[in-house]
Amino acid sequence: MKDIILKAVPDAVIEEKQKLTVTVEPKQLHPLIKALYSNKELPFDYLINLIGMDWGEKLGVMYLLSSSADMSREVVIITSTDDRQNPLLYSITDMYEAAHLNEREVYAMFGIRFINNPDMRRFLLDDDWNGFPLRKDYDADSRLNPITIVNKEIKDIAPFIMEDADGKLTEGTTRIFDENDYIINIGPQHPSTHGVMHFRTSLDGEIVKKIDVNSGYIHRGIEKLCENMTYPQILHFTDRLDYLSASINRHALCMCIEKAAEIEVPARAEYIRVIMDELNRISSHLIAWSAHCNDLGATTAFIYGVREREHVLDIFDKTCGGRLIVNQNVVGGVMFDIYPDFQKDVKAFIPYMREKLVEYDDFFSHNAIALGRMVKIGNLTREDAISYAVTGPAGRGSGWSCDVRKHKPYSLYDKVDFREIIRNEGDSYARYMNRLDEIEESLHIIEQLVDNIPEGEILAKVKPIIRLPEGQYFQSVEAGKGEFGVFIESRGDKNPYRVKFRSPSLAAVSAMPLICRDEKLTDFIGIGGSMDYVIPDIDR
Amino acid sequence: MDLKKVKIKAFPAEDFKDTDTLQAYIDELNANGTNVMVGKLDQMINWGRANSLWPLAFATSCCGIEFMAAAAAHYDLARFGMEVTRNSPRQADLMVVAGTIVHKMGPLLRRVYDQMAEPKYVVAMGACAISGGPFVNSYHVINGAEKIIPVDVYIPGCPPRPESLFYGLLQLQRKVKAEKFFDNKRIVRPYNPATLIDPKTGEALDVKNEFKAPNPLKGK
Amino acid sequence: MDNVSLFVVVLLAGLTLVVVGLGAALLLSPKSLNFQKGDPYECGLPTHGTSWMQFRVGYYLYAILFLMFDVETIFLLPWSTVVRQLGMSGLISILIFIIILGLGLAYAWRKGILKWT
Amino acid sequence: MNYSQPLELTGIISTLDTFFRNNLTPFWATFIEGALILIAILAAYAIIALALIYIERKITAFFQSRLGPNRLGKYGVIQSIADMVKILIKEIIQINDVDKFLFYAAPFFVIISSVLTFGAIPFGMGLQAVDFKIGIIYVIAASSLGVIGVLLAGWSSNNKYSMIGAMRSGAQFVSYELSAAFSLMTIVVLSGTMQLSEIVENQRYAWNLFNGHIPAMIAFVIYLISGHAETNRGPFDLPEAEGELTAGYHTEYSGLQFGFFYLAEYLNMFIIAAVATTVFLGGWMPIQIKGLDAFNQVMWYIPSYVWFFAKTGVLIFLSLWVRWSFPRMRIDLLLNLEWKYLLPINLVNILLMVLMVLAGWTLSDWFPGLFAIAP
Amino acid sequence: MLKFHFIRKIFFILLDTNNFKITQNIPPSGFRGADINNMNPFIKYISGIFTAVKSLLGGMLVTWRELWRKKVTMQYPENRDTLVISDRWRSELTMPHDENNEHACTACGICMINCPNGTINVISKTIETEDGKKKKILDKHIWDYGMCTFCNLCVITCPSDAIIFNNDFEGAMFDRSKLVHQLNKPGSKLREKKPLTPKGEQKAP
Repeated sequence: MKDIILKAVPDAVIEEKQKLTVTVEPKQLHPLIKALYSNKELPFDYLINLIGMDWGEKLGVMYLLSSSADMSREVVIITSTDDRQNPLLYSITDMYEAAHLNEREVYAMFGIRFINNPDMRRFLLDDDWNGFPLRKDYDADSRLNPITIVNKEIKDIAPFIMEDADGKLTEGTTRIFDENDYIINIGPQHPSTHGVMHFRTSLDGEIVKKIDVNSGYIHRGIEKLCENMTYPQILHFTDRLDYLSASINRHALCMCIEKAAEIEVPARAEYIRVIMDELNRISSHLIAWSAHCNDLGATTAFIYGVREREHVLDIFDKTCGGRLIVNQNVVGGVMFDIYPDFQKDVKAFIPYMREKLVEYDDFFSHNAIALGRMVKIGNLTREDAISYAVTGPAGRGSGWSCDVRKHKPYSLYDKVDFREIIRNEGDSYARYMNRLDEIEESLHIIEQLVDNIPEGEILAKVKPIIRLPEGQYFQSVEAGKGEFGVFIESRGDKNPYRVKFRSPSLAAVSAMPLICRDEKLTDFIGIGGSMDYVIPDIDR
Repeated sequence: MDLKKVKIKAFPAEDFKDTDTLQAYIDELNANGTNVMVGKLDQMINWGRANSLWPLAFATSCCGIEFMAAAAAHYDLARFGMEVTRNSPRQADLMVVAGTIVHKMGPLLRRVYDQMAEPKYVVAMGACAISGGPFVNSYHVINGAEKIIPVDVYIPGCPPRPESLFYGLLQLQRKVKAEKFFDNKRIVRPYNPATLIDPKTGEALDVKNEFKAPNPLKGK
Repeated sequence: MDNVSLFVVVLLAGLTLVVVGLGAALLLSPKSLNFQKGDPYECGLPTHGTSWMQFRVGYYLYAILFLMFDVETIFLLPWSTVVRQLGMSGLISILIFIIILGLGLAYAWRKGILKWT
Repeated sequence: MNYSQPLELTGIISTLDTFFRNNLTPFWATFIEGALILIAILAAYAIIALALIYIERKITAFFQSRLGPNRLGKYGVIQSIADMVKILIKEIIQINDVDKFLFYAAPFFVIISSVLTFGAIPFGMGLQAVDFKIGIIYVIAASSLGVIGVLLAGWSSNNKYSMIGAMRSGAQFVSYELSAAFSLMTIVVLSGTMQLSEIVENQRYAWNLFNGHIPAMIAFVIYLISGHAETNRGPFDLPEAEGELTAGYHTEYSGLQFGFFYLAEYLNMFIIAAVATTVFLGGWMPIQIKGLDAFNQVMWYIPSYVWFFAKTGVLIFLSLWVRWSFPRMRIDLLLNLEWKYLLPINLVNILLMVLMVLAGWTLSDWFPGLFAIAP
Repeated sequence: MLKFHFIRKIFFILLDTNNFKITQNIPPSGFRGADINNMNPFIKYISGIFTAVKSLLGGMLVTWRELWRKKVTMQYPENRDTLVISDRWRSELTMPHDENNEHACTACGICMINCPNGTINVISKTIETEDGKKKKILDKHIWDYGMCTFCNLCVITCPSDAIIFNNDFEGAMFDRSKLVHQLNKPGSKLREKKPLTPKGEQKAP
């Protein structure tokens, strides 16, 4: 791999950190990534994360790339610019569709504009937002950005910067929608956008012509908040990202900190964590199933799904005193030990859930109307899934083996037996079935673990104030919606210098305009249900 | 009106918390004196209103899921006659603000609230909607829905469990039952004007006269 | 009372319901005004352009087909009451009628008009 | 044969009629009778609607393993009264930029359509307001007025969701109206009359559903499906598809105006079930077996309107059951179902029925001793 | 050739029963490229109707069974007397006081420092004890119910176990200011010896 890198860019700085890290000049970034992307043996075609950075004097971007064929191979590419007034970097949207929204987010947060990105509007923030919040010199004076109660106009005109063949930069604008388009707002206050997503949809009769994703209606600035907090304090934010996979997200952050601080987690804690994760995954998939059915108009199915989920929540409630936001994982172990009847309750739940899965099949999976609404609707090919970085049950529905638990095993996942559910159709129905199958696999994992929880401590000895050694740390887990990643850059303080979360839902949403094109308005909602995104996860 | 007379089924009146705030509210309403006939009519109308609060779930994040859980089989909002969730604000009586309200969402919240038909009530569900909760220090979070719209009942929790939500809704029923129908007090609503700034001029909006005056921002 | 006057009574019942109901509601209901209340609701955002815009609907051809068959219904209904008296000749004459219409439907089907685009 | 019918209302009605005729001038007698009928219809309309709203909410809850409203009165029976009180004094919002006249006219169409149809339903012996000779055509015509209301509501609202909802409902309604008409026509062929009271009378010993066996059953199923679709209820609730159009054609309606749409939706459900009962299931006629006088007498002790509501109730339950079991259709699937399945089947079915009637293959032809068309 | 997309889909999915085995790992690709063109369209049309009706009836059977099952709804507030909320459920932060109106809070402020969003405000005052030493004691321990995220950091870091969460979930108020609680009771003072709740009682199962 180093050969490829050095062949493409001879003066790249290669370091072996937690991951292979390459630092290049902005001009060389595109050729380097192109070389990695197009190499035959192991194409680095999966953009896991695109992280904007402010190193004080320099502004830059970090790319975490991986290969769809072998997800354990990862490379970090760093590039940066000195110009803080008008920072310009090169876009990689021509190779990775996933980069579109990510680059727009970096623009909103850091003010870095990307050359050759066709749509350089701000993502998450309003167009007239003063300042770039994630820069270290951001002025948080509330008078600059007052609260308003008057709707702002949403601009249809997207600026861009293009570089032509001789390296000349030209700025221009494009229209997102035509003058005469019939544009309808789906969201933010809408029953079926799974939160507060805003899809501006142009319709041709009933048929969706174009979708413009507009997000940020729940952007809470978690990453900025993290920079002023100690590591234990950050933990509670992860629960509130993808609140349906609260425990799993928190597990990721805990593991990232533990890895950096070299804390050994007791075996009992690991077992509890994995059982809780899988229970959480079941509850997440149940909500996904329910919401999907509800989107297709089956309210009763929604009620059934939530009913089964209550059993999981009861276990959570008794274990850690929270139903949705569980607060279970802490750095070095878990906060609460299991309660005496934990095993009994979990073991009662497993056959119950299996029985209900059969009922779900009778009720919905075979239903002629439901099939008409799902089969061959919202097709996402494997190539597109990789390019848009759609992971999780949705990505696996397109035939891409992308289960982090298999490819980059963490915690106990290399010790338990489970199968990765893959379907090749790439339609709504494949995604739908994948979720139901994954519930079954999760039950299987829990079955193996629940009787073997070892005795012992639940919490390792951790210093009262945790300081991570200087460096960059990554950790990915398989959350309910796909690969959830945590990145921490530490300067050795008790606060992180920069925290970034990879959101699986962002990828799912960015693929929506592609898979909904030429589908009917009704199916647009159904496809959204099958992609199963959680908006606070995207907006952070 | 004595608060002891406000009856909620299966919940003793003395068990309710925060009775003094409600008492103060009633005293304010009663300042003009009340007519017995109107009182009876009021009771009938309030009975209808209190038991038929159709919610509009302004669900932005985690609390929205708990709201859904409350509507589902285990908790069942329908028992209170509130399962008819209306997605159009025109038909809803109660707005459940469940989740964080951020700067970008503020105008929308206000618009949806404005478009609701009278009488309308607002419940702030969860820490975020009450005060900004975990994100209170963030640059993009409005510290509580009360900065945008008047809130009737605050339900703390992060997220509150469905029973908590029910308790809050019972509190709201109490408040609804204490109101006077032939009284226009509710129409002019209290605001926190300091935070509402006209984006064009940068001045504070005069919200007190907002209902009487034509839209100052439409430029008509 | 004859049927027509009863019909008028029923019609009046409907009118009374709406008029009295709406009148009472308009009289009794509380009102408030604000500058956003009258705007159309579209997920809490201002509408983009007008709603009365030309846009393609796929139902047009269905409406034409409907007209065709609705005319048929009008012919068939009186026929159906007397079909017992008409006997076989009634069946055959209407069979031709139905076959022609059925062919029309089959043609439309085959031409792909019934396929939503 | 005359059976004793202690609980029927015919006696009271005719006593009242003679009382008014004897004591008042013909004009005033007619006037008072008309007023009484008007009040009776409105009362029945309101009570049935409120009861249906309660029943639907309760049955839905049971399907979903919930309890449903249970805090107002015993088992929550007065829940819908609270709803009515509330909605009556809810603000009616004046929307800017709507087509004012049409916007306010829409609820009129919807309500009047359902009241007109409601008036034609024979609820029991002598309990029918309008009994035209062309009853079936009247029912079809009056019920199709409702779609005008829906279309107007959606179009005049100046709201994109409403607009799409209205367009959908237009396509849906015109399509399914054909099926409804054809399947009713199949029964007209069988019973040879369009007058609803006569159709009921003809089914004294043999319900049309059984008398016409196979074609009648097909017609029955098709009528239920298309009737269900005409009322815009799930799985055919596309015009108000909550998932995508927030509230569909009535997004902009508030207060009682919305209440009327809500009311009419339930009443239409009732009307479809009632027409199906009348046409296929013998209407208010008790179960009668030719020759078994004792049995028939026992059946007649149960008043006719109880029979009617029992049969209608079963159909309403069926409709709720279907509604809460299935996901929503998509518009093209919906139109496919109509134009590629129901309509061709219906055309064939009607010919089949004619053939059967002419060839004498109905049950009453085969077993005249048991099922002869009465009287 | 007439087009029967919809029916074709349904029919072939329903024929291939393997698709619906939950544990099946192999993707159901059979119905896509299968040999369907040889089939008589009319048979396809008819059998499509039957399979569709069968599947719909199967769905209706599930709801029918549900109609007669015992309902799972718990009835708050009717069941207030019997309602069990799990002991670990975190609702209100409280400071246990014993019968002498004494608590264990030493006003060290660790909870305040550890709170991620400033929910806790510990106001201390300095008094002079009898032997002339200056001592910091608790004046007000203020906790904002409406802001708390229930992350439990204050409780687990408290060195003297002075505060715990209780599970009284009925907290809705009409007034925002009513949600700000003062945890120490008026006139209470610091307990001299052992804490009221030994460590572990709250956390251990």
